[in-house]
Amino acid sequence: MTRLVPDLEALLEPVTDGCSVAVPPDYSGVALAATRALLKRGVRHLHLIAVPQAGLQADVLIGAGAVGTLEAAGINLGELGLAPRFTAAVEAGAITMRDATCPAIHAGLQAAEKGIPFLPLRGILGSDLLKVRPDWRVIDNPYGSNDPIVLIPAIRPQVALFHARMADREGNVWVGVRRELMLMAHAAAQACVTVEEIVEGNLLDDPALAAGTIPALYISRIAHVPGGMRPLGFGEEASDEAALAGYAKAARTEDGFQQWLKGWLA
Amino acid sequence: MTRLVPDLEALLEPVTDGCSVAVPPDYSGVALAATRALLKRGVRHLHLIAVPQAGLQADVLIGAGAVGTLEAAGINLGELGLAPRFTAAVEAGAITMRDATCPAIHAGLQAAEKGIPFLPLRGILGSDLLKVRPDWRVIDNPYGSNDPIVLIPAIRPQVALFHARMADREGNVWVGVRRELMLMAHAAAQACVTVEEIVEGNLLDDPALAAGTIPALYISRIAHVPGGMRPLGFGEEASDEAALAGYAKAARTEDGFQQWLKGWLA
Amino acid sequence: MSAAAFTDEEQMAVVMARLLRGLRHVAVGALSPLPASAALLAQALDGQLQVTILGSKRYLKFTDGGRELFDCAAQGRIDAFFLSGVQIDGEANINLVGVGDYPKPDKRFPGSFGSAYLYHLVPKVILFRQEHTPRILVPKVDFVSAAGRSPSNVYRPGGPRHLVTGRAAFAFGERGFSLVSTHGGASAADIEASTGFAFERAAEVPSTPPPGAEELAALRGPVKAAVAEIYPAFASRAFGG
Amino acid sequence: MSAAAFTDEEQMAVVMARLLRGLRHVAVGALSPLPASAALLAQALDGQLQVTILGSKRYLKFTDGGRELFDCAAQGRIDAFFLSGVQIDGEANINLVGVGDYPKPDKRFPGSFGSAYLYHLVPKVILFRQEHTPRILVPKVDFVSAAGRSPSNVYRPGGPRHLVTGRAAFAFGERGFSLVSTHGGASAADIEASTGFAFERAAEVPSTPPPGAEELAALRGPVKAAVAEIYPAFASRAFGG
Repeated sequence: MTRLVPDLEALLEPVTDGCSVAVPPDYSGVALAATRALLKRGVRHLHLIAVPQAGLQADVLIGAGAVGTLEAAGINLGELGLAPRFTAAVEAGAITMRDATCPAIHAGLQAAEKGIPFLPLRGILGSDLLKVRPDWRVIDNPYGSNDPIVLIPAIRPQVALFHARMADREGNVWVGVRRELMLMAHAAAQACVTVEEIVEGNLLDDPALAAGTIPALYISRIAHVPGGMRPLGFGEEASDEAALAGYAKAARTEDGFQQWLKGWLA
Repeated sequence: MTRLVPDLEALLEPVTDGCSVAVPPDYSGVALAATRALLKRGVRHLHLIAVPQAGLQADVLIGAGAVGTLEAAGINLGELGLAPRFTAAVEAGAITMRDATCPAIHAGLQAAEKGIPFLPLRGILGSDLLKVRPDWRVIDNPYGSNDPIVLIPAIRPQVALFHARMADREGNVWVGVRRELMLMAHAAAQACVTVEEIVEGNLLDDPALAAGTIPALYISRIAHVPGGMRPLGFGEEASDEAALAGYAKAARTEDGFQQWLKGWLA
Repeated sequence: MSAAAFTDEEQMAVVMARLLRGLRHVAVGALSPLPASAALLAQALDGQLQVTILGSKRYLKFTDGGRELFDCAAQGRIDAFFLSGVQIDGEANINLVGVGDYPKPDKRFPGSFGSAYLYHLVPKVILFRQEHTPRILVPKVDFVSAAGRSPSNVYRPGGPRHLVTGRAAFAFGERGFSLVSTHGGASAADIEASTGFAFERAAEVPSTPPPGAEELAALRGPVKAAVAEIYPAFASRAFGG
Repeated sequence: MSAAAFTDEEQMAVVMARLLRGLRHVAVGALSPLPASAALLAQALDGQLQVTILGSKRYLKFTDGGRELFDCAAQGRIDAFFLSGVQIDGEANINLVGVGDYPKPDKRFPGSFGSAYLYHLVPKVILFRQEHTPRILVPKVDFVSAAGRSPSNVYRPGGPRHLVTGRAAFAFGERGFSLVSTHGGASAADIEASTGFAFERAAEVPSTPPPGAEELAALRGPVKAAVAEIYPAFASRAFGG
């Protein structure tokens, strides 16, 4: 019952066309090697869920035409500014955008984690997000009086896709303080993970490591892909700023992006 | 702004008469030395919240007449069977019992953690718990149709009281996989913690330890009390089975309990 | 093999273990040595079964605190769970709170724990109670900790499927309990006399198949050793051989 | 000290830092170098202030994943937060989504991030935007990412209290924005001409007190060093000295 698979192709079998895929923010372990493999395979119509925001990965997937729907609280390239393929796609009406706010995406995943249909959330009232998200309902707080409160429906991704520091051969995955990855794995039907390292022994046997470990129960497939988040950084490892700046510059135009993509997929 | 206090008296200042206090189960780090100090001080009318169950600590507090209201999914002495002072007090109508089910207590604390008035929860319907907990409401799921679902109101303890493995001088407290302690600290207005050990450095600077650490932001007071959970066990340390069996036997009668208590407080 | 060749606990563990065949993940609550034995026996005979045992170090792989068992069940990741009761009635309602009137019962018990929730969410809940008397198996429980049945509009992927006592095995379905087999030498009439609620039964009720050699070997070998980690007193008492 | 003795960013950071006096805990969002500088300056001058900065390693002490900032705010443990906007209007509504009609705006921006939530829950929200033009400070935003005001029945412990631009400082209250002071040499009339919404002002509007010696020393010493860990380019550009 090993969850270790030999390559990205096997890892990504669950990510079918039209699949809903939850992905973490740029600082939390983005599975970019896996993203490249998805594009090589020609994945289409993804329902991408940014938890709660995304950057390079979302921009590339959108630019390559692999995204049908995007749910996110924000998409940018960090200090490099706007995500150009994202903004171009929205301005052209090329993708269906489900604008959110960060805590609503966390709350939706927590509802899925708890197997409940929704979670209430304070704030948000008065925001136009409520107009463009008819799935966010407003009810009168049953524990108050004339106290409107927003409900966020559960977000149940078919796949959670991310990169993590290490896994053991039992299928346990260590994420440390990056608990949004654990939430994603709990909420999703399947979790597909690339890791820097496969360690011997069982991560859950070490009381310190156990505290930051997603048990194998929630993990479907693991592939050993050192550097699977590059050119983004990760933990102590810095981003490749030159590569990211190169992307940001190239992606300013459709032509520039296509040329960059050709190089990336080569 | 140190949170380290010199003794249990200082630690327990926030635990005033009538205070709502959340406590963990017997395996998760029970602050028994602090409990003894509370009884020596003569604390009264506590609203004790077991997260989600309790044992020795609750039985002793109840037997000593320090509990006004008890909210719990279950109270027993583990393999030693019924908690005799708890059962006697309920049978005599001496305390107000708020019967719960384990996930409802977790959900109530999670609602407090998220600053929301309630959390929905599946199950429970048809249980007499709904009859005896009028604060648990049933609504029709706004995302379903003719789909009743239970709402659990937020549980906001004034104090979370527990024993943990270690703290640093910044006030960070390591609990490892015992995340219910972190939930309690997030949900409570104040967290008062006894610890086995004060370590040098900052727990949050170590990526492995950080994953199991409650940041100082949520901690009000820490006292260094090695063995503060005894005779209960903790982590790798086993319980003192003889002492526990001695308690279970003594507490079978009111007289036996009072004698035991006299010895314990001596 | 004579009847004395195995203990009542071994018979119950074997019956319960057989109900776990083909499942992926069974969870066992705290203070449940018999279900723990059954789960570990099923695992010993079928390496694919994941076993979670509250109170164990070795068989508890959770890292999200006390809520994880319940969240995990709601996610559909737990196939079977065991529940007991100080009373169990013919509608499969269970009572873990007390005998007599609430809130001042004649006899108070620990409380409902997770039953009110898990009974609804785990697909296969196996009720168990070694004592088989009209005191336990009552016409109607004094307090419903968790309800055996729900109206059809209630979201309920789980519920009671079996009841295993020290003397018999029942199935539970649309029409209530039905007697599947008896053990420990009990006749169907014995079971009727010692059960406080009505149940269906065939004219001829078979005897529960006794533990097989492979089952007994596993029980008295690796299962006993593993159970002893959590329940040393039970392990030395309940297993023969 | 002449006007050229400090940068516009230093002036803004000083104004914002002064608004944090006496608070316990201020949080700063991602990609917010000016608020980070202000928070660290306030901390340098008042050691009691806890500073949380998203995107920092040193100033991020959370261990419960991405949701913790938001849960923490809802628990009342964050006293102040900074928000900006691609548009800000006279009702203190902010727009982080796009200019033009939703869902196909003329110009799309990243999105609302946590604004729709934090604006309601953090007691003192400080709006900031270095560019002070009618393009930014509009009569009405095209998309309300987060609403400046709420009806009285809405649970709202937090909201906008200040707006700091590269040219002026405003307060926000029941009657909308009011001009507190101007800096960078701007007159009140300049501010009116470059602001797309109406605001209250006294007949005589004071000049913003320039950075004091202690403030500048802290900014260019420990604050610059700490900011450089997160925003090296900003740190080398924005701080004089």
